[in-house]
Amino acid sequence: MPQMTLVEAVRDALRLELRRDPRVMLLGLDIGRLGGVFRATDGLQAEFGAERVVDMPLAEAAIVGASIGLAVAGFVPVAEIQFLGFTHQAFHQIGPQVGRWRQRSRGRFSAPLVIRAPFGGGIRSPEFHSDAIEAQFVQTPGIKVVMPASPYDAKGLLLEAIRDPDPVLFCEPDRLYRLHRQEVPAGEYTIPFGQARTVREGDDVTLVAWSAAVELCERAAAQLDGEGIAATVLDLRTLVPLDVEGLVRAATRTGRVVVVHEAPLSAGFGAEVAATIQEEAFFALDGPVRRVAAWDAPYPSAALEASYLPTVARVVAAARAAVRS
Amino acid sequence: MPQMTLVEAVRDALRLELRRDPRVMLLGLDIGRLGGVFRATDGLQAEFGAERVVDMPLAEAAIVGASIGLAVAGFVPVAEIQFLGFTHQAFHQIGPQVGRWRQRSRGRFSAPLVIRAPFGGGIRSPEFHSDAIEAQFVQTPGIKVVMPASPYDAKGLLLEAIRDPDPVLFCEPDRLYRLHRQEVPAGEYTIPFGQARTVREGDDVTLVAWSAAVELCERAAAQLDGEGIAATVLDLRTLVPLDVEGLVRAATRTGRVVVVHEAPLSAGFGAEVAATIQEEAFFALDGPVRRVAAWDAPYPSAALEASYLPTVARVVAAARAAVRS
Amino acid sequence: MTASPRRLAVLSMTGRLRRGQRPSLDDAQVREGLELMLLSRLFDARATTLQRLGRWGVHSPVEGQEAAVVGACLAVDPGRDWLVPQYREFPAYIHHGMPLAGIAAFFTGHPAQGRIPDGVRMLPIQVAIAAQLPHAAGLAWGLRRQGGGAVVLAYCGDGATSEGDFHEACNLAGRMQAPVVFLVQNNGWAISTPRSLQSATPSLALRALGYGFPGVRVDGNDLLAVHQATATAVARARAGEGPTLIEADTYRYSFHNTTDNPAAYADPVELAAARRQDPIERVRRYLTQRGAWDPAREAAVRERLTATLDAAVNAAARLPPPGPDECFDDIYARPPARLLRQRAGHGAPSEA
Amino acid sequence: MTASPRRLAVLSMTGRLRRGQRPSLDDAQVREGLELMLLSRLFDARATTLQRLGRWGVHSPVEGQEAAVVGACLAVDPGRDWLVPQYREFPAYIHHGMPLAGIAAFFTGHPAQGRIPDGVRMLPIQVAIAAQLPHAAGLAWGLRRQGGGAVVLAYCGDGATSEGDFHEACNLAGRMQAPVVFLVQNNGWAISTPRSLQSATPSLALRALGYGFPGVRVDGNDLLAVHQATATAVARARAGEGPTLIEADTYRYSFHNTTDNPAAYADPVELAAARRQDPIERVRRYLTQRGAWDPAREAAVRERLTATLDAAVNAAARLPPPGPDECFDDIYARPPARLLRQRAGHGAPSEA
Ligand SMILES: Cc1ncc(C[n+]2csc(CCOP(=O)(O)OP(=O)(O)O)c2C)c(N)n1
Ligand SMILES: Cc1ncc(C[n+]2csc(CCOP(=O)(O)OP(=O)(O)O)c2C)c(N)n1
Ligand SMILES: [Mg+2]
Ligand SMILES: [Mg+2]
Repeated sequence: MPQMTLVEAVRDALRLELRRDPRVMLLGLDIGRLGGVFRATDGLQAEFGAERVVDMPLAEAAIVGASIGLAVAGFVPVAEIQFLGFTHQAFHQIGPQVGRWRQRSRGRFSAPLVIRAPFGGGIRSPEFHSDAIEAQFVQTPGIKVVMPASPYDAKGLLLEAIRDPDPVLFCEPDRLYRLHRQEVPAGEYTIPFGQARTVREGDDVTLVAWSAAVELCERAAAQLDGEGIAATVLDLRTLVPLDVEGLVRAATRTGRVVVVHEAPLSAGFGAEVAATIQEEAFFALDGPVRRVAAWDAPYPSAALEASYLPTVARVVAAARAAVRS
Repeated sequence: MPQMTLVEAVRDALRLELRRDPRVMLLGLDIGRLGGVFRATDGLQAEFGAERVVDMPLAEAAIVGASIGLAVAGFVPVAEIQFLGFTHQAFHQIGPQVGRWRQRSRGRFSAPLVIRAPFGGGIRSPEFHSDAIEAQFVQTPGIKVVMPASPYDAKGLLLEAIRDPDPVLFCEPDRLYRLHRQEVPAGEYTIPFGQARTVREGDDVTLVAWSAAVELCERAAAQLDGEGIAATVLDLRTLVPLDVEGLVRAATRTGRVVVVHEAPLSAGFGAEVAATIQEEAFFALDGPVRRVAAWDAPYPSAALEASYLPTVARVVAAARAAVRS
Repeated sequence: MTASPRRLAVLSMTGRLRRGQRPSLDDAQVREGLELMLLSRLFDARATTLQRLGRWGVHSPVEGQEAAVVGACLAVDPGRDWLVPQYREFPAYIHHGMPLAGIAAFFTGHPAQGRIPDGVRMLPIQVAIAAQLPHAAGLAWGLRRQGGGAVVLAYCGDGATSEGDFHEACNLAGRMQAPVVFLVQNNGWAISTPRSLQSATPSLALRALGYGFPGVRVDGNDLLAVHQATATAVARARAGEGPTLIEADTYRYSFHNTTDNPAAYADPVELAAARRQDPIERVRRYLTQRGAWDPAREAAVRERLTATLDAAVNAAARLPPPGPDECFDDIYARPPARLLRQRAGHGAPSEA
Repeated sequence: MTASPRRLAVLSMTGRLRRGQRPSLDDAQVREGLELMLLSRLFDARATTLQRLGRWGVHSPVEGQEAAVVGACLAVDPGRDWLVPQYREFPAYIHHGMPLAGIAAFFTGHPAQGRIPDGVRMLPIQVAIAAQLPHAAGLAWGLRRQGGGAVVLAYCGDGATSEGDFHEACNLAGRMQAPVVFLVQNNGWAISTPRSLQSATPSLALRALGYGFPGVRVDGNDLLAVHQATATAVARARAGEGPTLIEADTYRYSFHNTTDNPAAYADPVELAAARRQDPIERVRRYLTQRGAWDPAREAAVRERLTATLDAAVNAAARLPPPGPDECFDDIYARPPARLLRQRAGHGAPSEA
């Protein structure tokens, strides 16, 4: 099986879908000749032409809005927003338009499109490039929110996303783009939405995360292991649909839960995880669901990233506190 | 003391501030000669002139973005976005710009502006007009989020908001604009942010809400009273800052909590309330914090509002279930 | 600075062809247009009454703008082309194949509101101002990629031209040579905001230069002028030559919508002047002068249209009330389990 | 369709005044401009090296565009007017009063980065493309309301003109007769996207017509042309006549920023042609021909500028590392209790 990085897995999925389905097309900023600022679409314009892999004008709302129109015409658009932070420029076309397209038309039209966007901190990016705003899209119903954390998952979830008849926001953790290689099947496979992945098992505490925070939790779990604390790491994979059963199962097994995310604490998706677990598994809990998140502050400048983002030390401390309680 | 509706209280606050502080100016769609689509600014252009009460071009991002520039020039802009749902068109100017203005300039500049926006369901408005998207602004740090539920609070909180040196999103529940009159002092007074209001007291269960859902909870509490269940109703008033202590106090007192909001369940601000309470007062709880919210669906057409929005019956049922647990 | 472009006009106020102008529609077609315009005005009156009675929801009348709407839609082919509405184009929906009963259902607030029958090439009406324009650009781009010569007619208002979406859509359409006609109904108002406060430009049609395609200004109360300009633009688009922006100058006679109060801001003198340019009256005179219309015919047409309208209104009123579950319908093709559970229990987990 | 506006040019390729043109700057002022341009190019080289060494963050070089940036900023008065940057205008920040050491600190990723000294009339650089333009329009509108004749110079790129914010800002500025000059540096690229794929319009300056104010196109590699056009626009703005849009045609010599790889997309032939129009060389020849510049003077200037640069870079390197708490600073004037608690505990409640 080939070894791929996460960004290679994304590219592989895009290539397979462009080959398989002539309706699929990619549109975004600099995705053509440059192959995208992270090279996720490298070589695809050369293979599929400038009509199917399209360099767009610098206008995020038009990229998303045009995707709706292309979908009506029968295409399956996969739009790249250069960084998730710049979905804000298209926000009015995402929640209120993409997310409501089927409802507004009473099922006459659907929006089988994917919006891909790299995001996440820890690589000293300029302002906005690191913003983890996934929770905002969970509050706009009608959209599925997919957050892969590994090369294998990135490919399988992206193939699923492109084939899913509903609109999908597909967030790619840029810090993990080239961090690891993993065996990834060369051919097609899909990973169903709404099924969390148990990254490792342990009876003492569950660490819940998604996207790059999963990698953080793995490191924290390894350290906790050294201290004699056995942690389950649960990767949600998709926030919408949410694997409520998976959460309840893990919480029930360990009785202690820590949720970890890169977004600010207040109204982050960790709040939803905590609220759901305590609603569904209250009497199985030994103590509160704890949250480790970024502070309620905007993403800071590069020199301060390390003291803003959740760290292994903070996850470990929270897990220890949970086990003690 | 004069009796005022909520919309009159808003108008009164605006008039007082326009009189008191020559730097204050209002800008928005149709706020001048028409006096706003809800007449919140009725008569203000006549009194203060078209340079201070400004009818803007139909461009929400420009309304918010220009407010930042006006603030740099030394003005105190109070912008009206015609409906909260249309803040989406200005989203990239709100979180990433207004919310980060002070941080980006390392304190050189501030954005002492207010964005007022009516919102909320139950009045058979067209699409987008009812959307309760307050949680999305809590996930964009740097902004304060104020949600008055009564005429008295609307006036005091708006005066506070205009005088607060930080940017404030001020959400006005249009369903309550003319529902009740209340005694409201004629002169100036402010209500500090971050202090929840205990609307009524009861030992059996706490109903937490903000904005129009407070009115719903009051009706539910009255009904519960008839069943022998004594409910505390806590009106958060502001989501940022959040009165964590007030929440903990009420939760500790009653041991059972139900959070009620008009926004969809998933990643709504109710999740933050539930997560916070269980984090801070876990061992005082008799059971899980329950949530009554709209469904994870876009706001439906008028004929379906009633089955989409939380109802007194649903709040009562949740409170009963909480008390039984 | 370039002056405002010349305004295309075909009919005089008295319904005569202006010097050097020829009609781009034959008499039967103009009659079809007049009937749509008459239906539109009947519908405005009915919808307003029903809203006042609390039976229908908010309505935005077309009154005064019938030529701008109808002149344009007569230039596209419902069997082939797409219509992208804002919300103030009622007769265009009818012309494009939308059943009157469906529109009536929309106004009762019934969830079936947005359902456009399969095969009717029209997008749902759009409440978010200008948000439909990027959809129109994308749709037209997609149609061009498919070949076949289909064209998109997209409507918006003068207010809409101030939104970022207007700009991004026009620029994209130009860049993609997308076969789309942007029809701006400049009706003088965005709710209470006059055109003069919307932009300092002497003409919105000038915007097109900045996107690399033609901008045309027409007398929007002149059915034949609007049709001619749109037909030219449609031919251009079909030939692969890209978009056109048309500014149709007209005037809103009535309130913005049934919640509005124009007495607070509108100028009665200006309104009276506009009413003297009535777009329906002009077509009526034109056809009458050509012997293709007379009071008897009009009376018959009105009777027929009124009956049709009655039937649609009654059908909508008889629709069974929606089931409480319908707010869960048509959100996703494959709904998340959590939503299905909410539907099944009709309660959040807490309430189960 | 209107053709592209004539492109204002003052200097020939060899640095001679074109027929009928007079310089709008005296020799001392042009020398000041040349020094800024030279400093800018030294800074580009240094910033690139330091980025490659991992000591500085991402840098977007001005190289090739110095005349467009400097010609414009020389036309505003730092003691009175405001500068609204995007991010590729380094020498303008210096001219407007921003200390070089502060800019160097910015590139070390130090949180003091954005601090513009009190009294320096400049907004922070803006990473979100075009987002600064509504701020510029609002600021200019506010300045007009205050009287005093202050003007705003707002920069953006050719890519930025596709964003909705560009449109909304220009339209608002026109509507408010705001004293603002929008200076579009058309450097041929938005990262890898050529100007030809950005818009079908023959000239971005044409956009101004649609907003009701003048649009001007200049040779952006001609310091005197850019200055003249900007000075005219500034005079207009000061006189209360409202905004101007200036398109300065130039070319980006280098990568978009230090993470970019232009080998993947840029045309070496096009680049070589652009390099032959070097904006610095042109000014150097102009001044030399007038006896106001010579190699010895240039050597001395370079030495002085290099020393200044060394000092600033070293000062930034010596800054004490930011305390871990600093990510809590300057968010709110009155921070929420929860944020204070996060700061105090440096832990979420769970971790306390
Ligand atoms: C994005 C957005 N902002 C504000 C509104 C509220 N609104 C509804 S109609 C309208 C005026 C539209 O004016 P125009 O585009 O000229 O169309 P007209 O109503 O005159 O046909 C406004 C501001 C909205 N629906 N959408
Ligand atoms: C809203 C937004 N979208 C995308 C980006 C990513 N991005 C950074 S620079 C750039 C190109 C800008 O081109 P242009 O406006 O021509 O300025 P130039 O870099 O050429 O000076 C892009 C797309 C961004 N910073 N902001
Ligand atoms: Mg209008
Ligand atoms: Mg550029």
